Amino acid sequence: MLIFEKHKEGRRGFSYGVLDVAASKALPAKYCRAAAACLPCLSELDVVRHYTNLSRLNFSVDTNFYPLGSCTMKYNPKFTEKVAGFDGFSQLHPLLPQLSGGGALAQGSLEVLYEAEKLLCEITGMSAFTLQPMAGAHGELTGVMLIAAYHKDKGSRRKYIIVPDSSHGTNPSSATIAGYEVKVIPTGADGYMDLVEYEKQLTADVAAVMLTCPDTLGIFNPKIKEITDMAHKVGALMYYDGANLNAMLGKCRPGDIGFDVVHLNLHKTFATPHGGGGPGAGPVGVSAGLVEFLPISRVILRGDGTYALNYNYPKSIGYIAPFYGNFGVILKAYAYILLLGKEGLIRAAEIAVLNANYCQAKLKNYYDLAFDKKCMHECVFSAMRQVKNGVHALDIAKYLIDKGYHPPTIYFPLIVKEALMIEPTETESKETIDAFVDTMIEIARLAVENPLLVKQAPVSMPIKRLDEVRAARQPDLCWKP
Amino acid sequence: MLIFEKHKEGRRGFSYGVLDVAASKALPAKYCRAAAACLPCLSELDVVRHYTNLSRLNFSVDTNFYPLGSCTMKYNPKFTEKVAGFDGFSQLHPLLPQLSGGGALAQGSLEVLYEAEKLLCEITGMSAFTLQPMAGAHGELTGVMLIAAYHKDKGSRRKYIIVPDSSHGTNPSSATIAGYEVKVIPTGADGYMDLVEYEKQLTADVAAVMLTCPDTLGIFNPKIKEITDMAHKVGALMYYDGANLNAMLGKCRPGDIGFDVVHLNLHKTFATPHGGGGPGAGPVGVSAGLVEFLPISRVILRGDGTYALNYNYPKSIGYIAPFYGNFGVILKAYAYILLLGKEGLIRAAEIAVLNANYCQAKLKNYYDLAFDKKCMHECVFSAMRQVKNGVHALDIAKYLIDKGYHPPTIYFPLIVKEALMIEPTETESKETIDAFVDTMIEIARLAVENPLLVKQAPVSMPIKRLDEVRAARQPDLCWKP
Amino acid sequence: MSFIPHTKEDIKEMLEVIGVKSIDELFSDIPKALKPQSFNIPYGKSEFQVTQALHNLSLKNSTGLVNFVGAGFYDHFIPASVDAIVSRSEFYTAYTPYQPECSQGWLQAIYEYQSIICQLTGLDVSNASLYDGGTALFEAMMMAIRQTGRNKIIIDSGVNLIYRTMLYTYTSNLSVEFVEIPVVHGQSSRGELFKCVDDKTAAVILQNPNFFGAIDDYGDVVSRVHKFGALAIASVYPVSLGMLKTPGEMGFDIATGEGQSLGIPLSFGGPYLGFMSVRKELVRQMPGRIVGATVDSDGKKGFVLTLQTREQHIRRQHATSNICSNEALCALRAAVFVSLLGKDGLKELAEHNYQKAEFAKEQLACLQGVEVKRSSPTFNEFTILLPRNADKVVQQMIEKGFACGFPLGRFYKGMDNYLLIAVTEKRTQEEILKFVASLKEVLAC
Amino acid sequence: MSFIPHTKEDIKEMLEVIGVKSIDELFSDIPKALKPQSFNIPYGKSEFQVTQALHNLSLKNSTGLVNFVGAGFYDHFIPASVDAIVSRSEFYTAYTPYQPECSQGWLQAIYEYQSIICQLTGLDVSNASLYDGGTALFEAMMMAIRQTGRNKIIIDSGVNLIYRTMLYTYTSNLSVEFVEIPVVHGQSSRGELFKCVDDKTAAVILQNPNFFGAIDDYGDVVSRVHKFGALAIASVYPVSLGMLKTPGEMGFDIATGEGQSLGIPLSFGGPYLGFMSVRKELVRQMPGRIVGATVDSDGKKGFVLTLQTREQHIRRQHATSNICSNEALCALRAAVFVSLLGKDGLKELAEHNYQKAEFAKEQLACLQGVEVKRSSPTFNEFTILLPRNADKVVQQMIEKGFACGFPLGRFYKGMDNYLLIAVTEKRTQEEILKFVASLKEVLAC
Ligand SMILES: Cc1ncc(COP(=O)(O)O)c(C=O)c1O
Ligand SMILES: Cc1ncc(COP(=O)(O)O)c(C=O)c1O
Repeated sequence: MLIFEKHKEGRRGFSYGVLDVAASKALPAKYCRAAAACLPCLSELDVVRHYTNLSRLNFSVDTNFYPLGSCTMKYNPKFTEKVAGFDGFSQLHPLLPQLSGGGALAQGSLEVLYEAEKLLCEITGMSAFTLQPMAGAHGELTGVMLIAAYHKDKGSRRKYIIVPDSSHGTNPSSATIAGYEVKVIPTGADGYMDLVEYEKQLTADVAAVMLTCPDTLGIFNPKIKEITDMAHKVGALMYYDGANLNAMLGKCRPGDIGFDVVHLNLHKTFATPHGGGGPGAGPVGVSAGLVEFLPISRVILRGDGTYALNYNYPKSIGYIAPFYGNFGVILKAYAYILLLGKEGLIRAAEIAVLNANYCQAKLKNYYDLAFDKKCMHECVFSAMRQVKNGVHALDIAKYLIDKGYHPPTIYFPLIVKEALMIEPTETESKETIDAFVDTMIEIARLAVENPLLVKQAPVSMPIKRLDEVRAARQPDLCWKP
Repeated sequence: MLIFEKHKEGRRGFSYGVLDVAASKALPAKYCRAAAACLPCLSELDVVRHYTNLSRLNFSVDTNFYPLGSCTMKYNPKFTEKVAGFDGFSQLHPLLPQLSGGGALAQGSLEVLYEAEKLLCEITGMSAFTLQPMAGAHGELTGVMLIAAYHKDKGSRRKYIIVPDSSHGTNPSSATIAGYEVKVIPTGADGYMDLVEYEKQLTADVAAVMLTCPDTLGIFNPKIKEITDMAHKVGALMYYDGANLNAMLGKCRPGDIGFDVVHLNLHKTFATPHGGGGPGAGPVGVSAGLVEFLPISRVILRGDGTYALNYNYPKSIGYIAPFYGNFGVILKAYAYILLLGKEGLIRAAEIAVLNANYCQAKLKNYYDLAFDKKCMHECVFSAMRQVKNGVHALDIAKYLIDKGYHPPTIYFPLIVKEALMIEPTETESKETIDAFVDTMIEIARLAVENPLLVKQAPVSMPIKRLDEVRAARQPDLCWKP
Repeated sequence: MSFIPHTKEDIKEMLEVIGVKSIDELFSDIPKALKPQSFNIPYGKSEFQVTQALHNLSLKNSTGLVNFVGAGFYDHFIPASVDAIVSRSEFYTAYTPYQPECSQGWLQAIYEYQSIICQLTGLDVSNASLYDGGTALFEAMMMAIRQTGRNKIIIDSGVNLIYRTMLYTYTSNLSVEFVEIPVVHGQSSRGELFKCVDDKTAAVILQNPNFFGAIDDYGDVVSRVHKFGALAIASVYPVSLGMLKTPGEMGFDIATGEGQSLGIPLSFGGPYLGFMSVRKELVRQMPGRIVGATVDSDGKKGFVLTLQTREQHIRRQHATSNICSNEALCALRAAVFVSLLGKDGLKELAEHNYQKAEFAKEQLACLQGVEVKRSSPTFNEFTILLPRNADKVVQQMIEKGFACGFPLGRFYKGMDNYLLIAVTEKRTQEEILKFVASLKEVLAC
Repeated sequence: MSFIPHTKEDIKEMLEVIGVKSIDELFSDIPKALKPQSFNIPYGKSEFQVTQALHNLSLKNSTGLVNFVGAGFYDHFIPASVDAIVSRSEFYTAYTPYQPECSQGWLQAIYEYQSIICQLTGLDVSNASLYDGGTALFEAMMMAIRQTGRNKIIIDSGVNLIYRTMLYTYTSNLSVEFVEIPVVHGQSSRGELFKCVDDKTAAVILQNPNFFGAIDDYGDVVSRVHKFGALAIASVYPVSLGMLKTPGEMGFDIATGEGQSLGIPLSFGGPYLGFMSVRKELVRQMPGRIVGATVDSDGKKGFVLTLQTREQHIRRQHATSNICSNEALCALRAAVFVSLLGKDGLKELAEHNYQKAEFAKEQLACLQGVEVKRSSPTFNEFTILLPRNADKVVQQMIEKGFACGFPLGRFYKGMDNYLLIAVTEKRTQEEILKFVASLKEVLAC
């Protein structure tokens, strides 16, 4: 039942009490809305009960194993929520440090930003970071704009950005929105980007090459350095999509490989909660040559040990966010990095990779591997074998729901037919993975012995499969009075 | 699955990090436990997931209508949780104000205690309160001890305490534990305490009469003043069990009736959460003649406007709690009273009584009323009519669970056969009560048409009815390695 | 401290299953030459140590000032129940509801959020959220450009300069022609505006209340804009919509704005909430996720992500936007906040903001040398002209415990003596009077 | 602000159904004469006003001091996940799990709590919680009196005086004979003790570590007590059981204690957690609720409240105790806290407490005129003898930012110069050294 359908005229869930100033004349009617918005009127209890019960209809990391590939659904430490809730952080107005004499009012938050940037530089091997991008895709857009600014500054006019066909949709999309045309490189039979085609496409008018490393197949390309050098040879820049950085912590740094621009997803690698779709944070790191183009403001440490906002970067691309990024998210990631520390970050990468390979090893006899290779933080299977019996990746996903598992990412990457992309993350125990694997094996068996059972799933949820076609054909996108 | 069964040797959910002082020699073995306690070893995620999923197996006020009679399961405002969590309150060591010069360290909390006591005095019409009792029953014990101290001080030796047969079990139990013998007065056919029998039992060696008002049948006894006067005539004191005060807020004060000792349940009337069984708070108020016997310490306001702990009450019964009571609970109740204010408290009583009478009116044709009278905050039915078809109060309760309702209190008060005690509270809407009533009516119908269906309930829960006999006959009270 | 459950035995068994000797072997695809040249991260700490350290840092921020700074981001009260709901694990540790059957709670909540945004703005459809008010405005502008096939954007200089700057940044590599309309007496100059609108115009962008706090009725502008087949885009402040004429009522095609004022903490600039609602004709141009209602195989009502063919994960370089993760949890905050207030509560909130600002105006108007700008009505923010440079005044007021407003000189040439003052429902009469008194003292010396 | 959903129409309709004209009519059973003689409660306030006011009050408490005060109530770190779990609505807004089918989460959690208490104390059965350590000790004493039919209680003066005072209060109207055993060199005097134990003795009550922080092995006492058919009761500090010999190992019949140290905030004295565990022979004498495992009609394992025939709601005046509401949510805190630490974490916690206290001892021993009492080993608390009245020293130390300990003179005659110092895992080396340095300064002048 919609909260609007629980509305009762005259009910109040919250009151601001009596106005403590003498009321002046009302605003002229011509400026006022004709009718009040039709908003639901409920008691506080009924609002709390409504949303509490809604929450109980969701799977989540705290309640279910959530091996959603490419999303790194690791445990979100509770203490980071507490830290982000400290009044000193949560109640600070972002404009305070921009007031003359206001710098002193935000030293704590400015220090967080400054120190977080330093840590991310060291983790990735980049020269500087902007923490402003509010998600990975926003980081991509920012990164591509930096690339454009770089080339413009060099006076070179380039119109293409290269992405492999395995790339995440945001990559080509971000490239386009920043004003570039996209060249797509196919993936070879060996699971790596086709180097012949790559060389062919890598013309002098290519501005940058966007890669995910390890790529979206969960594979680390041993030729990554060659690929990078080739691009640099034609004056193109290398963009690193850091969505999969979890596998690389302390193992390999994009900066050392030669990437020029890097975005991170703090809500993946650094354990900030995904919040049902966001907020995230997508800081962008750059190599020395691109630092001068970073968005303003930037946080600097002054000689007297105080922190300040600096706007004086004539070549900066300008503002990409209203302020300093999703501070609350950055703060949680910063706390997480401090807690884990060097050894903890390295261990996270190692165990994430161990879990994924273990999963892959245990399932490879039952499902077709997209490419039979050692994987990094995630493994990608294809349900083609099951499709022979009419059981699709989607069916497998739905059956997993009945068993209390959030399904893996399905149908991505697009180059893998019937893809099942499994990312266990390092915070899940062997027991959890074993139980999940057993369920997957049971499904493989059922696909042969009783496919209908799988295709009927889910049967244990409040609702069965939904009619998505109808949703798109006859859009019902909001409640109407 | 028990958390112990999720144990994995060597796993860590929490670490204190490296010891930052030089370790001295270990404690001699003779003082040390031979083997470490067999405690479960899990990761933080697995502990969080375990308890989060356990929580999802409970009904609660935030998720279900919870008309548990005599428990006043009203909405627990969220802001009181926030207030109790303020560091200044939650991290204060109770001994600080007892250090010389420490009084200044706890002025905020002492003010809360002082002001809360003043408010409770005004709400009940009593002269003073001790906030120390940690629940209602603890308040009863404290109250009866005060009564004993009073009589001892007067040099009168009395050995009996009178309770009606409708009283809550804690009343006679508290009386006994305080060293008294209990006389029980039957309830008359009219639903009121049998006054003839009362007069007979009200001998000169009766120390006190313990009453709940409105009583556990949800009925206000119009003769309450006469009853009180009769007791006073023989020198007995009147004890008011305030569990049902919610109906009386601003409508009638025990102090004005002539009660000498009163306990309140802050977790009922003043909306502090029941926490799955506690903690609660059971402050005890007394009339002028008993103030000098109250437990120490007491909070006083000094001439200079500061608050202090005073221990100098020679006739005090002493310590009944280690400190000042369940401060965190008292604080929430204080916040609640400030928020509602005079008009809000009165309104709470009015609507609580309205909801109960509405419920009673709508159901009286389908279930036998224990006593057909106007009720106060709760109404008591008997399932005897349904028992004719083999459907007991217990069965009705279980069927309600299937429909998403927490059952009413059943089989209490003991004097009502197959009792169903319904207390909706004022925070539940008419819609909620209507839906509940419809379900109750449906059950009444099913009891006739299809009793088996009711007797099989619940069927929608993770478990069916449990074997309580086996639980008591073959006690399995803790996990064993 | 790390959050890894693996014991030595676990690792040993798993390596055996995989068929490698060591964890290092799993990383053998990484060429030696690419091993990190450095990784100087401090060693791990305990939860207590980190919590303590960051608590101390938080104390280095001063949130004790009585706040009159707004400029598009406001100090509103957040009911405790809003925090209670968003801290439900099943909300904040879930991700995008790609799998509807195990995400109905989220999907319904977003559907309700979308409905609330539509109700507030008076438009037909809303998406599931965007990053913030600035990026939302950028997306709206791009929609207009795609929809009209034109590239001239007319933007009022009453639009928050932060947002205008963002638009310029995002389009620096695109061919978009901007025309800025001056603000006269705090309002958008109709003369200028009407001169510029033509059949090359993709959209006109206006803000209400504008950056100076001035309320306007843009109905006339919108009809003029529509005459030329261009779109009208409004950037609005949601709390003000408890009182003010809606974008829908004025005929706007697209409304966007910053949702921070709807139960989201200031949190030093983020996470915030970009919202967008449009006329239904534009829905297939809309960026971001959208939740729709449908039925399951038993005909039972349910919710799903829909119209996904607009999105990057399907359309890739042809998508309407590159957005993937959005600000769902902030959208939930807004939904809970508005549901809690309800129709009357939101009205009351707007009323309190309006009245307290009016009260502050009156008080300030009595101050020697202070001129309160009243050429047009305002909502909860307004500008005053000081006898001297506002920067210094702000500085002196900080010492007196007040963040007394935003000095307009920072954004607008020649306005060094102007101060932008916001008064929300949190400001008590006592605070306002103290504020005025302190300002008087400051100006006196 | 009130939380009432009723509209005027609701009330009108409901009154009609009930068949009365007004709400007042519903209260007509209350005689006019009994209407309140006064009800002067301030008018209601908004959530913002109350929250603000109480936040300001909270700032009037100083929690900034570095804390070395224990005396039975300790400043331990509470992991954030403990707070997260107990703030789950389904836990804290539920009540006693009388209806097992819709309370399995609570019932299992309590069963796990009971199991944890048994593991910590080395005894067979635990109840679901009591109010606090003092009332738990009183209940234990009453158990012994019922069980033995005797009324002589021998209690060591090393038992927290707060608890002894509580026992005396509770029994003032009962005929219980108390004998106090003096503490010699910080430990219970065996000579005295053995002299007093006889066949009239119901129980001997001891505390470990005792109030002075001294650790003892009471094995000898217990066997002596048992010779006379009396019960041995231990009051213990759960964190210390990560290291110390358990009541079970020493042969005690009943263990009780204050569970505050297991993840429960100091919160100015409550709510806390009274725990109790006993030998299985005593289970039917045990007070309070008990959860047991059983099976449902399908043979599936589940949990219920059991052995309720001990309890007041059934046995009334014959019940083993009058307790009804207990401290379930605090018990849940303890269960989550201990589960999170696990076997090794609890050991580590105990170890850190022990070592830091030992470190502090060594540092203090170097101070001119300070004598550290070392006659017996201690856990995380110990006594020092100062050259002058401890009260004044405490006062001066407060000015230096330290709550430096509890002056024993307050509880024990002739100990005016003694200070009881607690050092938990939260105290850093730096804090300890600063503390010692400050004490040095204070003693110097
Ligand atoms: C490989 C890859 N790149 C980019 C993104 C976009 O990141 P965000 O959702 O934070 O915008 C994702 C998110 O799933 C991703 O998996
Ligand atoms: C009438 C009555 N008296 C006393 C009590 C005991 O109160 P508590 O559970 O707080 O000890 C109750 C609790 O249910 C009750 O209903």
